[in-house]
Amino acid sequence: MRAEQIVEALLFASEAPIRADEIARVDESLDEDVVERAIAALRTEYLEAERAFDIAELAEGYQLLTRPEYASYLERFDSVPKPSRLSGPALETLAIIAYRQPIGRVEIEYVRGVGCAGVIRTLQDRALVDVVGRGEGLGRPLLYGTTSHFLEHFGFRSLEDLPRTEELPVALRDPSEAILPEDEEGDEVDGEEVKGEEREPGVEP
Amino acid sequence: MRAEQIVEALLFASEAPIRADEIARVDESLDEDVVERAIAALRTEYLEAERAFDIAELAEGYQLLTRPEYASYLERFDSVPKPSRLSGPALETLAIIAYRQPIGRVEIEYVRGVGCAGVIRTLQDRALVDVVGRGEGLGRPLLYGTTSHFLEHFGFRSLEDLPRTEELPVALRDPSEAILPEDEEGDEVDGEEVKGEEREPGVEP
Amino acid sequence: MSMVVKSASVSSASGTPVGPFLVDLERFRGPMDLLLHLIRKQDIDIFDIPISRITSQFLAAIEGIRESDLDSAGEFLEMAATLVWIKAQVLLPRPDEEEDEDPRAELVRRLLEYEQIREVCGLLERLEGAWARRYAKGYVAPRPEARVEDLPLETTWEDVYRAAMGVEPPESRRTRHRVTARSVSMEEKTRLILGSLEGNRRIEFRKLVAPFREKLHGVMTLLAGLELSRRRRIRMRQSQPFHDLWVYLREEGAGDGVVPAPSTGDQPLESAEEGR
Repeated sequence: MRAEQIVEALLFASEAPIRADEIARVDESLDEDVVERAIAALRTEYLEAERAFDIAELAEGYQLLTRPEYASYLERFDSVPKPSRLSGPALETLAIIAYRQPIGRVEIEYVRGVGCAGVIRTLQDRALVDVVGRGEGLGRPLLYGTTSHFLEHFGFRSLEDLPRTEELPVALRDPSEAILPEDEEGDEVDGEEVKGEEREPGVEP
Repeated sequence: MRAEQIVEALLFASEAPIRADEIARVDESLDEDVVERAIAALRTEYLEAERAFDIAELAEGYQLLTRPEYASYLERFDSVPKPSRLSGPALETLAIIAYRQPIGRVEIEYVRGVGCAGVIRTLQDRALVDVVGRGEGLGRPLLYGTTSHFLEHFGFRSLEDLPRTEELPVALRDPSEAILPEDEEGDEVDGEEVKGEEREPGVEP
Repeated sequence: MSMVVKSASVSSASGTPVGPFLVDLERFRGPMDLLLHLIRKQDIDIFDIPISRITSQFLAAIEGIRESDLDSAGEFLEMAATLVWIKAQVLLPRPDEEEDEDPRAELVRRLLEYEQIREVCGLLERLEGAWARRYAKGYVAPRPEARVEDLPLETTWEDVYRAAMGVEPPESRRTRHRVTARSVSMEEKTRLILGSLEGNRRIEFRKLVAPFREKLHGVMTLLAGLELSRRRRIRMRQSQPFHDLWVYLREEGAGDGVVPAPSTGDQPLESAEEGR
């Protein structure tokens, strides 16, 4: 059994990206280097044989995916699962969390200007964000961050890959900078307690 | 786009076996014969290139599957223990149970401010906590405590070994302090639980 | 949410003509979005926002929020209150002991940040679209799933202890609830407005808010004012840009539009949007 074949079998059978070291653990003949070389060799083979799929590198792992040019054929097919896209408010909230993580709900709401509890829960249900800790302040608020599934969903290898436009203001680049003005904090927390029913405006139909 | 490539993409991405006539419907360039020939051609290619997968012909249609000789690697991959960690909420709940045992769910939820039923179940599955008795009050609530596996896992000889320092929050430090306050606070816990059900239609299907 | 779609320029009760500024609230994801739209659409220098004009336009745009939407509209109203507050700060003669920061600075910073987020959203949306075109293997032959409890647990006691440190004593939680209970009610502000109008024909909005330092009071007063004008108990009028917001008592049984226009040239709030 060649290393390429074992690696291919694993990539083929896996539903999510897998890391080279995970693959290496299935057989003594493998180590991370061997796996990386096998992946490079497979990529070349797929390219030369014009396979409809290739190996993508994402979320710190590897995954077999169809090449984009087949999407239109696949979308016509019932037994191919349809990808679901995020709504505008969900994207906005996700973007804030991605760039400012770890970040609490009150700060997210301050940036967006609207309540976000429901949207955050949606993002949690979709495993794109999760609670990553608790903040220091009053009530030790939950802090949110992105998951590895977030990386997969957008095709990033790591958070380093997040697009950074030159014009991003300092507040976006530096997560340590507090965005909540001191005196505002009380009011915000207050509002949060009261707003149990809060809904999200602007949800797209 | 060659017929082989379209067929391959569909077989790859489909969740279930598909029939040749179904495949033929996705493009005008295809008919059942063309699809059958493409499948035969792909099989030959896979065989010659020693791919780890093959096209199986099942009652319901065709499907890409790994070749049987790789099964042992796949099984090994599954059984390779992926180390798992407790989540933040599980850690917090475990800490509360460890320091305040025996303790009922309502008290734990009061301290944490959120519902804990699921987290407690996870800890029970992990054999870190278990039901150790029933409380006095209404409905004789289940009381939870840590297990001998808990001691083993964290390397304690007995519960006496749990560090009890001044820095420990009062809620955990002083077992004599009544955790549960008057009924109005009980309402808070209720409210939080209701909130947990709230859903946000912020995602497009 | 079912915010009523009403354009900013739909005529007021007194039949003010339709203005040039059509705003469909449902298009906006919130007050920041609306505000940014107003600024960008008019090519306004974000670092020198004509706060009076923008405030008028913003207030006009949210006129159409239905009373039943008051809850969800709170975000727009809070922004309105912020704008009114900033406007007041800009207008207020300030003791020139020290050059204070431009009252608009924080708003500008928020707007820029929000705009960047929107930009990033565009990028993310494109990436999401591109990756949605790549499909993973759709079927995996059923294989035995390892049970969670069979996986080795890597959690250490340090992890648990750190979590223990974060447990919040119920004591402080109790205090927190007491502190954060909403102390300003709309009824209170309703009474304040009506009470202040007893024996007065009109009163400046600013005077209603001035004794209270917290922003929440401003928000609630504005909310109460909007509610009262909906119930036709009062009228809120705003003058030309750089004038104040006035609250008038509506006489019982008085018809529409009979409140005498003050000689200062005040005009109904609804039409104070000619600044383009």
